[in-house]
Amino acid sequence: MIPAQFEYVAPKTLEDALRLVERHGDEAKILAGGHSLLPLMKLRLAQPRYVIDIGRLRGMNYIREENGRIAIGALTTHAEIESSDLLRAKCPLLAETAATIGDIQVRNRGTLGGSLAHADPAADYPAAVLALDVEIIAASTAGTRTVAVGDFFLDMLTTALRPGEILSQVRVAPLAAHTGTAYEKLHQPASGFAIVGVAARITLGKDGTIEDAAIGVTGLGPKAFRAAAVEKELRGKKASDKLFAEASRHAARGVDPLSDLHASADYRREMAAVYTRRALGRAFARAQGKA
Amino acid sequence: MPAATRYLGKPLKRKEDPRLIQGLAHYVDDLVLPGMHHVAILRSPYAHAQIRSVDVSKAQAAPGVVLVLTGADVRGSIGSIPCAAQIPDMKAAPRPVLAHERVRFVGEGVAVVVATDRYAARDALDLIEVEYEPLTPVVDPEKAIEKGSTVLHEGHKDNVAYHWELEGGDLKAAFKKADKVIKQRMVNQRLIPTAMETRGVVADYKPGERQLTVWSSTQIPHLLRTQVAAMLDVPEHSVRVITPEVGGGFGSKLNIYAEEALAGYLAIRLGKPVKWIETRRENFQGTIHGRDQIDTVEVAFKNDGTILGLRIHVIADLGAYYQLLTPLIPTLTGLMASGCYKIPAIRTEITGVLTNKMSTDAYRGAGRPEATYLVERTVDLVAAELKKDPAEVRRKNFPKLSDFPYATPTGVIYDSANYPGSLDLALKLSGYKKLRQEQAKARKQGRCVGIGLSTYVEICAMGPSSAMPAGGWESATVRIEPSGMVNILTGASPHGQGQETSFAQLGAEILGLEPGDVNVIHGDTAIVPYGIGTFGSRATAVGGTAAYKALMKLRDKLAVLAGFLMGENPGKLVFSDMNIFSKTNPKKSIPFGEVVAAAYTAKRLPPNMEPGLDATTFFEPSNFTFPFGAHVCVVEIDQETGDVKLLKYVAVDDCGNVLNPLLVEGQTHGGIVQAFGQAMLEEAVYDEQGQLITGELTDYAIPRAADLPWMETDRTVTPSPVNPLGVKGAGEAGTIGATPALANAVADALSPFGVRHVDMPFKREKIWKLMQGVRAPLGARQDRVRAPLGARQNNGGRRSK
Amino acid sequence: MKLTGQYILPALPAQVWDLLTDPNRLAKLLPGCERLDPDGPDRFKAAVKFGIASISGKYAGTVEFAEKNPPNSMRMKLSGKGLAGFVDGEGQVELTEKDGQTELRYTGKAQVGGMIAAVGQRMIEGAAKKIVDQFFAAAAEELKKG
Amino acid sequence: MSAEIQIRVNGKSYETQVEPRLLLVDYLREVLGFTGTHVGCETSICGACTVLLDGKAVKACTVLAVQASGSEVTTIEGLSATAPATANGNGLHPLQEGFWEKHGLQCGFCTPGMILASVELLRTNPSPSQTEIREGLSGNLCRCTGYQHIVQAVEYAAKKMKSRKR
Repeated sequence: MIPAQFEYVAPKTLEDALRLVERHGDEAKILAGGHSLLPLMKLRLAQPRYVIDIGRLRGMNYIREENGRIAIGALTTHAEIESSDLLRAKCPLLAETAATIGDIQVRNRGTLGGSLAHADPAADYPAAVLALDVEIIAASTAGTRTVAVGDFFLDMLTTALRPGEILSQVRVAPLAAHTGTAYEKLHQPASGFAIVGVAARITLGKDGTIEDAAIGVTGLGPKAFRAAAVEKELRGKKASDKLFAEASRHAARGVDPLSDLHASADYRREMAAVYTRRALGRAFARAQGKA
Repeated sequence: MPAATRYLGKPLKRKEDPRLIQGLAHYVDDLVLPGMHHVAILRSPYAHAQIRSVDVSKAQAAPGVVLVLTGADVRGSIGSIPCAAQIPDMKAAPRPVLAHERVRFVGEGVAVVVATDRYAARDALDLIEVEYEPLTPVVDPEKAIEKGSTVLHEGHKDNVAYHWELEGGDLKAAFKKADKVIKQRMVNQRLIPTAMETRGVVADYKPGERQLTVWSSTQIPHLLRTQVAAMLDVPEHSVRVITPEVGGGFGSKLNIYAEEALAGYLAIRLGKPVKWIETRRENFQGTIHGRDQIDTVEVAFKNDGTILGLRIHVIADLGAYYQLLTPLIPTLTGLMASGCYKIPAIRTEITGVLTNKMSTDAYRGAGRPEATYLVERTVDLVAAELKKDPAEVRRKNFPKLSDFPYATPTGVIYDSANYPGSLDLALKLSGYKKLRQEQAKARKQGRCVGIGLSTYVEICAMGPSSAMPAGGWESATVRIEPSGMVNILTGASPHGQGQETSFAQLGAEILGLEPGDVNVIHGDTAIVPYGIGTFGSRATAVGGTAAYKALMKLRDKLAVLAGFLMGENPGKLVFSDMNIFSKTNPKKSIPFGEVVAAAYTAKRLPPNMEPGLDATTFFEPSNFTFPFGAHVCVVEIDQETGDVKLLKYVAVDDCGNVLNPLLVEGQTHGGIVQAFGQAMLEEAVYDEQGQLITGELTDYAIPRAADLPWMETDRTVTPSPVNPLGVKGAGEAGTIGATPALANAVADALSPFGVRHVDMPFKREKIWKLMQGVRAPLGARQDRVRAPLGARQNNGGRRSK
Repeated sequence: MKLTGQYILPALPAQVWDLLTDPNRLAKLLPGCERLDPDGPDRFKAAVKFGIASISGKYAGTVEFAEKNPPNSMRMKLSGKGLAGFVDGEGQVELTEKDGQTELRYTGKAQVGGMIAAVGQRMIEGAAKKIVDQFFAAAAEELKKG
Repeated sequence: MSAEIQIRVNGKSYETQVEPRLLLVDYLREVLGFTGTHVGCETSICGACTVLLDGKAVKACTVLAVQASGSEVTTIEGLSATAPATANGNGLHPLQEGFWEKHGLQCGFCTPGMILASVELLRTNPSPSQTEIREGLSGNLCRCTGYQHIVQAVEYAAKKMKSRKR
C-alpha cells in the first residue's frame, strides 16, 4: 500500500495554510494527523495533487478556557483530549469519547479537527459534539466563521466547511450543573469504528425531572445526527429506567440505517435503541452525582 | 526419556528470543541484495472472467520499470502450481502462476511488474490495461454442484472435484438398533490464516555458478526447492532455498506458491536479485484459506447415551484450483470422525467442490478441527436430546484404557490415551459441578450463561510415509565440532515453535552439555539434509526424534572412544557437566572436549573407528501420534446485543512427554485463541459475485488481547509409544479442542431459547436474531450488575500490584 | 447490494422519460459525468469523475436502456471501471403519474468489485445512495426549469 | 518531487531527501535499515510497525516520513541501553527482558511493535492491571501467543521498572 505521488507543502502559519488551500482548491487535501486521509491515499482512493500538511502549524494544539467556554485547537490529538484534566473536569464526554477511538497509537496521531472535517459516518466524535452543541470555527483568508454543530454534518464525508476553509477550533460549553453525560459504543470488531455510538447529555431539575436532554448518534446512517424524537420524549419528564427504555425506541426515527458486512440496517436500528438507553442510564446516574 | 533430567522437560527461556526482541532478526523483507529489483503483481478484480486482452505498453514505459510480463508470456516457461495430494478419480485443477485466458478467483495474478524501486513497481500496476469479459461466478458450493451450474474448468463436466468415501463397521445395523437418530447440518466456515508476517520471496541468480537462491517465508524449504526446480525446469541441485526468520505460518506457508517460482524465473531472466513482498490484501486474497466445509451428520444412539453410528456428509469448498494439499485436507476429517469415542460404525462421504474462490488448504488443525467440531457438537446434541450431562455422555462413549492401541472404524490406530483422566482433571479444575449450579442460579436471574465441554483427540506427528503425499519422515544431522560445540541440523524448519531451544535442550541432556553449547540450524537446503518441514504438529515427534537418534549415534561413538581412552566399559559411562564419567567410579572421568578432540586429531582411535563426529538420521515413524485433552469454558451472552463474552477457559491437554513446558504452554494458548477467533469473530466472506469483502484486517477481525479471559491450562502425561521420546505434538491441539468447547457453550447458553445448534462465527447480530421473537424464557429483567460467574475475567483475579 | 427507492419528480412521466433517455441532458445529471457518447442503439459510453470528499476516481463505463416502454418503464444497465475497481448495476425504473407529477420507483442490484469491494464495505451502500440521491435531485432541478 | 527531512532515530541524526509520499515505516526500514520495525497490515490495525515518535507510540505505516521531520524516533533497535545487548541479556530494556522471561513471543514478528506499545502503556500507567494491559495493547495483534504470556511479560517489566525507580 503506497500512496500515489503528490506535492507536499508544510506551511508554518495558519495564514499561509489558508492561502495554499485557497490557491489549490479541490486539487489539495489537508493533512493533520493523517489518520483519516493517509489510509485513503494508501488505497489510492484519494489521489490529491497537493497535500497541505497543517500538522506543523503553531498554536493549533491547545485545550483552554476562553470566555466561559472551552476552546480546543483543531490539531489537538485524541490522546490529549482523553487525558486532559480540564476536559475530564468540565466536559468529560469529549474525553470519554476520545478514549474509545481506535487504539493508543491511533489516538496519539489522530486529531479532533481532522476527524470532524473528515466526517466518517462511523467516527465517534460526531455523536459527542452533537450532544454537546459545540461550535465549530472555520477559518479562511476572509476570516473566521462559526458553524453550529447542528449545521455541520451534511452527509457521508461531507461537512459545511467550504472550499478554502480549515477547521481551526472547536468550542464547547462546560458541563452545566446537575448534568451527566455518557458515550456508549458498539464497536466493529475488526476496525474499532462505531457500528452504533450514542452520546447522551442529561440535565436534571431539582425535582428529578429532565430539564434538558441531548442525544448524538453516530454509525447508524450516512451522517451523525441528533435523536430529536428521543429528546422530545424525555424533556420535562421524571427520569426513570422505564422512561429511558421507551424514549430510546425512537433513537433511529427518521433515519435510514446503513447496512454492511458487520451489521444489517435492522440490527443497527435496534442497537441504536439499546445503546441510547444505556447511555441515558449512565448519563442520568452521573447527573445525580453517582458513578 | 530419562527419569531425572537436567534440561529436558524444563521451562528454559528461548535461545531465539534475544535477536527477536531487539529487532536484530531477519525476515525475508529485511534482506537487501545489491542491485535488487522489486516485483509487484496485478491481480484480477473479477472472480470469474475471460481475459480478452492485456496491454502492458504504458507500464513498460513507466519510470523505473524493467520488465512487465503477462500470463501468456510465462506460460511456456513456468510449470503450474503443484498439488501433492492424489485422490482416486480426482479431476485436475492446476493453477498457472499467472492466469492466461481465464481468471477464476479475485486476486489471481494476471501480470507481473519488475522495477528498480518498490514504489515504481506499484505505480506501474495502475498503467496495465486488462480487458475482462465477466463470466458467471460460482460461489456457493452447494449450488456449484447443481445441474446447470457454470463450470469453472474446461473439460470438466461439472464442479465436483472428487467423491471420497470411508466406511467402517455395520452402519445399517447401528441405525436399526438405535433408539433415536438426530440429523444436523453444520457449517465450518472459511477462515483466513493471517500469519502476522505475510509471505515474501527474494530470489538471486548467479549465472556463473548457475545457482539460484530463493529466500522464502515457508514452512517447507526442501519441498519448495524440489518443486521450484521442477516448475522452472532447472536441476534441483542448482536451487538453494533459505528460510530466514518466518513470522508465523499456521499452515499457510506449507505450500508452493506462484510467486516463489515467478521470483526465481525473474531472477534468472534478468540476472538481478528480485524481491516480492505480499501486501496484506494479497495475503487475504491469494494465500490459502482454511476450513470451509458444510457437514451433515446423522447420529444413531441409544437412550442411555451410547452412540452407535455416525453418517457424515461433507461438502468441501476447495476453491478454484488445487494448492499443495487442497483435496487431501477434507479427508482428514473422515479419518478422525470417530473422535475420542468408541463408535462402532462410521461412514463419511466427501464431495470436493470447485468454486471461484481462493484454494482452501491446511490451516492449523487441517481437517481435524472439522472432525472434532462435528463429533463434539454431535455428542452435545445427543446429551441435549437425552437431557443428560454432556460430561456423562462423553464418559459413556470413551474407549476403555485396555482398548489401547485402539483401532477406529475409520482405520486409524490411536496410540495411547487416558480420556477419562483428562476429562476428570478439566472438570475438577473448572469446578464443573459448581459451575452448573451457578449457571442454574444465573438463569433464574435472567442471565444467559452457557458452559461448554469438549474432549478431543487429534492425529499428529505427520506421520508414517505411507500416509503422506511427500514422505512422513524427518531428518537430522548432528555435528560435534572439534571445539566440542554441537550443531544440530534439522529438516523440520520452525517458524516460531522454538526448536532452536527445545532441540538444544535435547542435545545438552544427551551429551551432558549446556544448552548454550548446542546450536540448531534449519531452513537452508544447502546445509541441512533433505527434510519434510514443520506442520501437522510433527516437528518434535518426528524431527525431534530424528535429532535424538542422531545424538544417540554420536553419544555411542563418543562412549566407545571415551571408554577406549579411559580404559572403561563404554556401556558404563555417564555424560554430565561437560565430562564423561565412569558409572562405577565417579572419580574417574574425562572431559567431553578431550574426547571430541581425540575424534578429530585421530591419533588414538579404537580399531576401525572413523575420525570425526557427524551423524545423520532419517526417522520414519511407525504411526501417527494422537494427543488428546478436555476443555471447559463458560460464556455469557448479552441478550440485548447478542454479544458473547468468554468468562472462563480451562484446558487440560495431553501431548505426551514434553521437551519444554513453556513452549507447550505457548502453543496451547495460541491455539485456543485461534479457535476463539474461529468461534467468535472470523469468517472469510465472499459476496455472491465472488468478491472477498473481508479484504483487509479492517474487516476481518482476529482476536485481540482484551477479548480474552485468563486461560488456565494443565496437562496430563500419557507418553506415546510411537517414538522413543514419548512425545505426541502440541501445535494444533488448541484449534482442535477449543472450537467445539466454545460452540457447545454458546449452544448451551441459547438452549433456553429453543436453539439446538448455531453455526460459527458467533457474531453478535446472528446470536441476537436467534433470541428475537422468543419470549425471554429466563427471568425477565437483565441485571446490569453481574456477579462474576466462575470468577476470573480478563485480569483473572490476579491484579498486579 | 440491493438498491430501491422512490422519488417524486415535478413533471409528467413523458417529460421525465425524455429527460432520462436524452444523452445530452442525462450527461448533466449523472454526478461527475464528463462525457456520454452514443455507442449503439440505446447504449452510451460514459466517462465519469466521481468523488465524495477525499475519495475520488475516474471511471469509464457504459449506460444502456432496455425493454423500453415509454413513458412507463425501462431497464437501465450501468457499468463502470476505474483503478479502484468496477461497478455493475442493473435496475427497473417505473414511472407513474401522481397529481401532475411523476412518481419514479426503482429497484435494482449493484455489484461492486475490486478494491472498493475489498476495503470500502462500510461506505459502499451509503455512497450508492448518495449518488442516486444526487442524480434525482439534479433531475428534479432540471425538470423544474422545464 | 522530493523533500528534505531531518530526523533523529535512536539518538542519531539523519538528513535525507525523500519523496513526500514515503511512509515513515519504509523510511526507517528501507532508507535507514532499521528493519526491526515490521509491516503487518498496512491499515493501522495490527501495530507491528509501532515506533515511538517524540516518545509516543505511533503506527509508522500511517505516518509520512515528511511528517516526522524534526522529530525523534525510537525503534526497537534503539530501545536497549546498549544496543545490541550482551549475550546474557545485559542492557536489555525491562520489557525486552519480560518478553524473554515470560515467553511473550513465538514467531517474533509482532514483538517489536508489541514491546514499543507496552513502553507507551507503562509510560502512562506504570502499574497496570491485567485488564488495563489487555486494553492498552488493543492496537497490537499477535497470532501466535494468545496474549497471555505477553500480559505476564508486561507485568514483569512493570514490576521491574518500579523497583528500579525506588
